[in-house]
Amino acid sequence: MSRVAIIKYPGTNCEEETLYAIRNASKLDGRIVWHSEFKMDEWDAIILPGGFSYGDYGHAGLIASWSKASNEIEKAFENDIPILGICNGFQILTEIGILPGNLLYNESAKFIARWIRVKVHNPKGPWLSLIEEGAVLSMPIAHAEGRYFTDSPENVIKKPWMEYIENPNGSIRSIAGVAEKDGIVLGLMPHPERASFPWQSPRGFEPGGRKIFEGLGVSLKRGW
Amino acid sequence: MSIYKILLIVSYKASARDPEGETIAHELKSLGYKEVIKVRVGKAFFFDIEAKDKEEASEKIKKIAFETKLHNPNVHDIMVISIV
Amino acid sequence: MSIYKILLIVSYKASARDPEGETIAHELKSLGYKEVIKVRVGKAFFFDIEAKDKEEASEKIKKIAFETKLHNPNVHDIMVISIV
Amino acid sequence: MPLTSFEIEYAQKVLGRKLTKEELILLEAEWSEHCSYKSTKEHLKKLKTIAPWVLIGPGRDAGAIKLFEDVALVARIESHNHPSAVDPYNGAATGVGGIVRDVLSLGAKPILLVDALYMGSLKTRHSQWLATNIVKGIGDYGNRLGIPTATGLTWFSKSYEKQPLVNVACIGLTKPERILSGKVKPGDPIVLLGNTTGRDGFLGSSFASKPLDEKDIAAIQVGNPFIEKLIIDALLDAFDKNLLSHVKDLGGGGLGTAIVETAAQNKVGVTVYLDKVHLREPDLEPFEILASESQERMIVIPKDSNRLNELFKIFDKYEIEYSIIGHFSSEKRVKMFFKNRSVVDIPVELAVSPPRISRKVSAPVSSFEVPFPTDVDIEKTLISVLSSPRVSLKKAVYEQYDWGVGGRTVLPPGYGDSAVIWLRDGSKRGFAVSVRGNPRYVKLDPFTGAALSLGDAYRRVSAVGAAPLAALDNINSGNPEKPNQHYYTVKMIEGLAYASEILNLPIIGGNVSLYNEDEKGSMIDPVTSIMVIGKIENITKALGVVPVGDSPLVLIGKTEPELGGSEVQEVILGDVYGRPPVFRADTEKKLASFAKKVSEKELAYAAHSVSIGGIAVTVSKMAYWGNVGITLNSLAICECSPFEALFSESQARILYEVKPESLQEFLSLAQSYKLKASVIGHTLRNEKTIRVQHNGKEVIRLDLSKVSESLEALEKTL
Ligand SMILES: Nc1ncnc2c1ncn2[C@@H]1O[C@H](COP(=O)(O)OP(=O)(O)O)[C@@H](O)[C@H]1O
Ligand SMILES: [Mg+2]
Repeated sequence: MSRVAIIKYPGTNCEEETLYAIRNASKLDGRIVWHSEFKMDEWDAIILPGGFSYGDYGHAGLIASWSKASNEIEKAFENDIPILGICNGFQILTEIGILPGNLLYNESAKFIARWIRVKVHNPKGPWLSLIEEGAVLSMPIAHAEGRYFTDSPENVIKKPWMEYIENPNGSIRSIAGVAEKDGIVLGLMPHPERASFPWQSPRGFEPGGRKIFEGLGVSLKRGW
Repeated sequence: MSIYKILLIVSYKASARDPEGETIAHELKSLGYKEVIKVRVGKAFFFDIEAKDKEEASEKIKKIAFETKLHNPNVHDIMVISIV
Repeated sequence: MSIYKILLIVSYKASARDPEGETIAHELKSLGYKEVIKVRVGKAFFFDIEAKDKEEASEKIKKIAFETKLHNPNVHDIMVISIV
Repeated sequence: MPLTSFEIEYAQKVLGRKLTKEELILLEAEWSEHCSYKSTKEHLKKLKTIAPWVLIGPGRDAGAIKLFEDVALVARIESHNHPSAVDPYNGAATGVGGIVRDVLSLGAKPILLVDALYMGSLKTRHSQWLATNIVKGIGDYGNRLGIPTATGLTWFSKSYEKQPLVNVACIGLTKPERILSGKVKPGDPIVLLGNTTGRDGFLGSSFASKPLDEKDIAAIQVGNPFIEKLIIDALLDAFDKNLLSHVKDLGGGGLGTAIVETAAQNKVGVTVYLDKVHLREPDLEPFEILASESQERMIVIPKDSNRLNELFKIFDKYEIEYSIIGHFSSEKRVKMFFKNRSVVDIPVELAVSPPRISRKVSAPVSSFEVPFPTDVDIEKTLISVLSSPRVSLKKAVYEQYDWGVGGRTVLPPGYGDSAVIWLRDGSKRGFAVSVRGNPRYVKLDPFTGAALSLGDAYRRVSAVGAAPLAALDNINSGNPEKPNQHYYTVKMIEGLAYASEILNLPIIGGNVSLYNEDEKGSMIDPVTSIMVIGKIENITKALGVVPVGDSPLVLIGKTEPELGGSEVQEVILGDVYGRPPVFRADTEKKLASFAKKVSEKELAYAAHSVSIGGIAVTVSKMAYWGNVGITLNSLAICECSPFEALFSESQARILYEVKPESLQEFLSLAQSYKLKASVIGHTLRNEKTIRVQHNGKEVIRLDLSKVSESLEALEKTL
């Protein structure tokens, strides 16, 4: 069975529910791997989960990006291994530099946790393989540093990306998620692992993250 | 070698905007502090660092900040001040 | 009246801990930056403020910071620097 | 608070010699109100604490119940009132840190945080500053730990302008057989784990036991959630490997208290070498080491000293500091050494037995009725009530909390009367939690006020479909040395004892915070926060507050014109008078069983317990969340004036949006429980207004947009 690594840094806190979604929604084998022990060639896909790492001291994702796991993640990137960065994982991927742009303090300068909706554009790659162009997914966000910024948003939106229906944090072009390598690498601020089972979403929202995990499961078996 | 105190300040570039600074400026004005024209916020790092002299200390901090991405030139401005 | 640039830095008193600074210092050292002895972190506010002169500008900032509780005197030290 | 001369003399007489400085400090912490409960112990005995499903009642660092055959739920509540007044950000944050460590100390994995906040009017800079920083402090700390804060209570009142009340609770899970025994035996080594010990937070506990003095800044502690998270992860690894027999938080009183309490509970002695403690400042004096309240520290006692290396390997992986600082002994004395010098040598028994004191109580003159002005405009009143910060949605608070981390949250804040939490263990099982407190009811009648809060939380847990199993209480009140203040403490405890007995709800833990006075020595409004926990077999059937529309609204329970202590009274008159609503235990009990059946049989779309602001607020919030219109018939609520019908705070009521096709079944179910059920109106999908009829006359017609705007008013001030 394909194996998915979920990388844990000191202070990481969304690894368990992510593992639960990998096992029960993707139906894949997954493991939580301590950052300093992570070797890319043992895995078929890699997830950098959400939460915080190193308390997000300095700024979110900064200290985690100093880990030697970053070298392995860069190698995985070169080798076209699917990588998903959720929230803090997205922040770390931008700090490492394999996803473009940066995640700055929310416009409100406060942490925001709420259910939101995103629209998916140009879906491609293993993570978005089951999602149609223009599909709207609901998921919760929970972040203080989620305001996406880049000098050239026009480059981001040529590729697979996600757009907030209602911009919660001041992100440029309402960008909620970005991708590289035709969607093999995806980073997003909303939390799909908290929206993978029907009872995780209150009335008015659907578990919009499930398709991302199911997509990975299908893709790793059949290709994408 | 002795120990120098260097202050590094990291703030957002104008293109990235500084909503928190804008909010504070706005609030201060509405509280009646009309003399406040503008506010920008940033993060301050006070370093105690070993170096030959003040200049080397500052250079070292700039180098560390750049290499470790304590600031990201795409979005951050920095300021380095040597303190006595 | 002209406009002065004043930098206000709010950080924990020396007697208090600074988890953020301690963590950054520790991680920088394990990255190999042995010359880093200590890091303390604070929040920086750059003000553009109208005043008669530099001294008045600094005084005004201290007053505003105190009155609007930009810092908590029970736990924070402040530093006011006039910038050119 | 320094020991009284009577207490010092008592100790010296027992010892037959003068106390050393270190002994004095140790006793000062141990005998403080915070650690010894000397003013309340005799009263707390009255609480019901036993039930077949209670695994651990009050006494240890946390309580525990058997939630399911294979699941133990561990819980604890605590206040951080005094620190939060001086440093709201860190005071609140370190409150979270402490409560999480308490839950760890039973060997459980912390998975939920709950907070009850009583803060100022938000009309002064100071109260805004306190509120903003308290909320940020809780958020920043809890969010970094990855423990969701998924329900809470937020109250605002002038009384808390300078002295807020910050109560935080934590819930954890483990297996019943994995709960740490807490047993230690002579020879067991004591390992101190976590942060270095420093001068920060010196004697915070005795600081919490006296009236607030802003100059007491030695007690300022900056929380470090990152270290705490590492401690959590490391201890969970150690629990998995079965390496530990006892773990204890270093809370109030620091190292000295934690060690003495462990020794006392196990009836053993203890020897500690204070110079072995890993320090922040090398020049700390022994008395400072033993009483420092530096945060994020715990003592851990290995189950098997031959496996210490395994334990230390875990701590090394997470880069957490530790030191072996001593051991337990068979001679029942507390002995402490510093650089080979004996600094403490007293019987364990003495350390935990302050001389008995007896506090007096005296009842205040009871409050009189003040009639409402008769010319109030009911629609304007509704808007004022909806705009009251106490009634608001509280998004400004809970959206700063990561209520969803863990992926277990089924009903997030706002969406249900309680947080509903899924075990995420392959089953659909879960539990519900609600916390309540009402300073207004307590002010008018502390006995009933405390009972009503228990009833309120019990009902909210039932409304989502859970079976209430246990409660925890946090008493916040005044100076026990002043009889007219101590009266409230004693009466609240008695009210709780009564209500917990009659609702058959064991109290498995609690906390008492006294000396909540303002600068002038007047008591701030006392209150008891109550957290109730219930179990749910199938979380997919949990009932939230969000209606679907085009369905009947059925009110269960009886509405009487009870306006004493109500929200509308405070909004109109600026204060409260008269008597609080009656505590209707019998109806509450029937209602709880009924509510569980309704959710099991899936007869309703939504349920919302009626609480402050009455039916008016209940329907407005339902309309808001469902984005539906609502029509109400006032006389169906109660044969009284529309004002009373809408704003009465009669207890033991739940408003349901019933599935139209299930209405008959729903009504007969209510009848079988002998509960009053009234169809009071309808939800409307296509009409976005709230309309109220009285005797064929429309007394309220309010646009949903106006309702939303009023309910969201807090968002702009906080
Ligand atoms: N301090 C807090 N922390 C977390 N959640 C809170 C807090 N205060 C209020 N809430 C949540 O906000 C919602 C509204 O609170 P409240 O007005 O007390 O209840 P309701 O509207 O259900 O009668 C509830 O879901 C409650 O749990
Ligand atoms: Mg504690």
